[in-house]
Amino acid sequence: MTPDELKDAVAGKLGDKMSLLDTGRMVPMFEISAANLLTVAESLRDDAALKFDYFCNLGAVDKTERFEAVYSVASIVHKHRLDFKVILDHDHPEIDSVQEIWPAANWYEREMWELFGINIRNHHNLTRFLLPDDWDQGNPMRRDWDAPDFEKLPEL
Amino acid sequence: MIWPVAFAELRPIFDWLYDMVSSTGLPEPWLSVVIYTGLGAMMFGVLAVLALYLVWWERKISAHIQQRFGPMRHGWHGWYQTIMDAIKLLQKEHVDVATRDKFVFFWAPVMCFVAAFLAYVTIPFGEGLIVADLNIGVLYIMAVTTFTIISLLMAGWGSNNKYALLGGMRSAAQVVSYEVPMVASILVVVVFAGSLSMVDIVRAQDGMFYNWFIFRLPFGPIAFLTYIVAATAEANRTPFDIPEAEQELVAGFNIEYSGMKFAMFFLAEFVNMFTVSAIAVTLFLGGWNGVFLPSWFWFLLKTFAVVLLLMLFRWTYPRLRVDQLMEFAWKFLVPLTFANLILGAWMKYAGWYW
Amino acid sequence: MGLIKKVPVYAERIPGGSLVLTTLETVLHQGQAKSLWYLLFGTACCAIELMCTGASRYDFDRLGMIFRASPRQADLIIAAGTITKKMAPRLRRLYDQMAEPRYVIAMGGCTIKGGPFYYDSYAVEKGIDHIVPVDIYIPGCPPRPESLLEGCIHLQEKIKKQKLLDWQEK
Amino acid sequence: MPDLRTEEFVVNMGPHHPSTHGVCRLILTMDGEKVLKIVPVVGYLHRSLEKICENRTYPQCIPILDRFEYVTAMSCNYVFSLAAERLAEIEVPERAEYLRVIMLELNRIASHLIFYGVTAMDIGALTPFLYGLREREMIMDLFEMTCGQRLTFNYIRIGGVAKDIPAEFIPYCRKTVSVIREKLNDYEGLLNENPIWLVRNKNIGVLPPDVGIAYGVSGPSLRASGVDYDLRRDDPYSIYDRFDWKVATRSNGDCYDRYLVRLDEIKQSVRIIEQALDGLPEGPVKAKVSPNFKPPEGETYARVENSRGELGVYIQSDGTKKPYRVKTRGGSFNQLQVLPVIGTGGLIADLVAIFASLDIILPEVDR
Repeated sequence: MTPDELKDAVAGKLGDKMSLLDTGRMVPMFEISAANLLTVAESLRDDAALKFDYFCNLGAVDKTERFEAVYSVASIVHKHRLDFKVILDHDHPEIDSVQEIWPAANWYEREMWELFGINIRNHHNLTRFLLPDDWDQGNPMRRDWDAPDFEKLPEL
Repeated sequence: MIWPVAFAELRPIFDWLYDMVSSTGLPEPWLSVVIYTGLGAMMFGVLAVLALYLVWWERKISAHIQQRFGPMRHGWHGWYQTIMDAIKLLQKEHVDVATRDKFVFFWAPVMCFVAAFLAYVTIPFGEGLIVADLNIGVLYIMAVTTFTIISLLMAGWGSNNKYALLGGMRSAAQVVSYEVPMVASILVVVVFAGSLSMVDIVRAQDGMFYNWFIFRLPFGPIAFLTYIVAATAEANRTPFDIPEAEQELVAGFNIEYSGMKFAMFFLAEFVNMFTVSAIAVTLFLGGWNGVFLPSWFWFLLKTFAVVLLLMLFRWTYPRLRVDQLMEFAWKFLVPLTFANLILGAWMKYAGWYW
Repeated sequence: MGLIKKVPVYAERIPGGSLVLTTLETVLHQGQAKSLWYLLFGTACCAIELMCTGASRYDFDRLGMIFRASPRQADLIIAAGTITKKMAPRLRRLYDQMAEPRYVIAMGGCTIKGGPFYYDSYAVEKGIDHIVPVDIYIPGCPPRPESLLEGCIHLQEKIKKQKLLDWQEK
Repeated sequence: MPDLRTEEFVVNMGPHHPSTHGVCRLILTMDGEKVLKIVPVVGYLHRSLEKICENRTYPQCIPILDRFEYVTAMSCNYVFSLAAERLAEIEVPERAEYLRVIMLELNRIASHLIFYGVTAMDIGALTPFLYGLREREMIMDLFEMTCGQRLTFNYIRIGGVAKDIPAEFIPYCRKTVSVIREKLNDYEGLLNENPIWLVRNKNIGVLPPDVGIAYGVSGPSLRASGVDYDLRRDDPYSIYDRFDWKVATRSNGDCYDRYLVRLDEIKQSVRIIEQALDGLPEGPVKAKVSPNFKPPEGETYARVENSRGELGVYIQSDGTKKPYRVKTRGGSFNQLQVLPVIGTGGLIADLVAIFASLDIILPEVDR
């Protein structure tokens, strides 16, 4: 499907739960509320016309007043791709785990949990991932994170 | 003094040694002790240097197979490279792991080293160049080379390391399995030669090359090949080097050994390789038999040819998995060698051979 | 540490011992220098260059250097690649597991001072010289195989100049 | 012996182990030789590339991302440039596109040659390692004469490539490609029909296509399972549609097929490079991009087909000269996730073979 067709198809099927952002892109980007994530993800994967069975990427962004979790999923059969983001509260970030739907998301979520401090509900294995076992300096990917031996590149 | 040793070509040297020692007026039993110690030391020296040069040779051969040069900087084509290795290993610290089994850990390399050298008592290096021509020579060799397994198992157990333990277990399983086809393929030769003595076996192959057992036995090439395969496994070399499989077990049974202890394992491996090649030459390739040149030269020439074959194996083949290794031994080699043995024995009985 | 520590103690006592010591010193250190077996230790990009140096065109074996997978049998760690804070204790442990005499080459910018990851990184150890004592530094990101070979030759020269008595102080 | 009481034991494979290709640590629960449970522990090479990129300008990010996947650093250069170009909508000159394709494919061959050597070494054959790296040196020569580096190139920049190729590049490149094509026969002769290689690789570590897709396995490892999915064709970027080549697939999904797919890919890459060399146009190699490159506000996820699968970069821009967020995604990240699924139940030697055949390198996992 071309991006425009895909936009229409997704909006037609899940228009009440997803809202389209940023129209000028090659790949459509939608926004989902955290409550709807699981149902939307399930229908994205299972719908025969969409069939987003392949999980590409999940990354969190710290926007200082909120968190964004950006998912990229693709379809092997239909060869199209879709991005969607979930907006999270900055004080108590919490999101559902999609690893039941896309097992590949497992480690991406662990990474998000560790580096951003976003709590993942119903995740099987939230343990230390990338950081040293005795790490006690918080979530380093947050924008306001700082540590004594952390040196920023001086501005030229 | 009675010489149970057949010296032909080295007789003058031993006579000179005997005269020198006896001129000190040493009483008889001590005289023998001194002489035999000297003999042993000589043997040991020759074999140690031989093993060092086999290491060097292997490094050069592997390098040339891989389009490199190998050791180049230390002497002509790095000829004293392995001697430098030996000097270095001699001065390395000996790390004693705190959790080791002290006795077993200490004695394993010693035992491995000694077992590797024991076999040389009955290997005929040339016409009359044999330390002791035992009438059960083949049996003796089979018996003492098996000591190596115990030492590897000891090393694996004593190190108290899981990789080492796995390596030791693997080597025990492997060597025990391959002992069977190895003996079965040797027995064909024994049946035809009618003797267990190494010298008698060589004598039975006197004359031109078509008298060698590899050509004279009804299924000589098969016996030879199965022996070589089993011998490669006995010497723990690729494709059967699973006890020290670098990519799986890091260094296998010798993972915790450093310095001279490691050097003992290392040298023993190469001495073992030379042993199995020497046995192959003695049993199948006519031993010292050859024309024009001295007998020891022929023996060494043939042995190095077999060693070269083993080295080529190592640098071309991947490694087998442990269960495939066992399957190969028990499901293929054992039936084959036993069929060969039975056929051979029957043919000998019926007289269908030349 | 076996032979190398005991020899000077006994040799100095006998008359003419220092003469013997000088000869021994030469022989022992030549042996060490000419057979540096390196530990197969690579973490990041430099490990690929380390592999290339071991391969046909550059050929570590010319210098008598072969790799050993077990730290007990190695003389030299070539710390090839970034050492992170999670990896640093492991590097120290490997160093402790090695038998003396042992040497360390810091290969590449990351092991010298953090390299491109010095600024803004929360996970990279800024230089390995406060984890293990380093003998030779080879700059570059990653260093070319030639410079690694050059570094190894320098290390050999350094080893040859050592004195046996130096070992006593350690 | 059913009533023989045995005990499981735990083996720590790594972080320093010859066959974990870097610093992966696998905690294995084993019953004798059999692997009952695999728990990968990663992060020993976590260098916080993403954090560093947040404090660099766009052109400064490229050398940092070189270190993200150093075996095919060209792809890393390329995917970041691609994302930035999509954000700022920059047209890349024709000659630059051709040069990019040549470099990407050369780097793919170099990476697969490393795979060939390292896999063979993990199975126990030491010689193919040297053969693979020997031909790779020729590719390294080519890279050296274009950008002066052997491993971390910083060659593909936003808007084109850093500079034009020297005059001797094209003849040497043609020679390299023909040598590789010729030597591939040697490689195949050495291993493809080798009985030990076959028993060690055939039907080992079978990855069913649905499991592969579910775990996000991509690239040659997925194509070996029969999934015909190649981003060069299916999520088109650059000018791959102008060349005559086909996607290499196999059907069994075992270690042997993963090995064969990569050898096939080398052949396809050789074809692409030859066609690109023939069609190389004249002209500028870089679009006008200011050193203070500032893309408009927005975000994009770009992905390319790397030698290890999907290599992706997500950039969020806030309109300044520094990216607000860079998230990288490497193929090995997912392939290491699937290792416990397909590696459990085999022997430890199989695990080594599977690990090697998935072609995992750790910087992609840890970043």
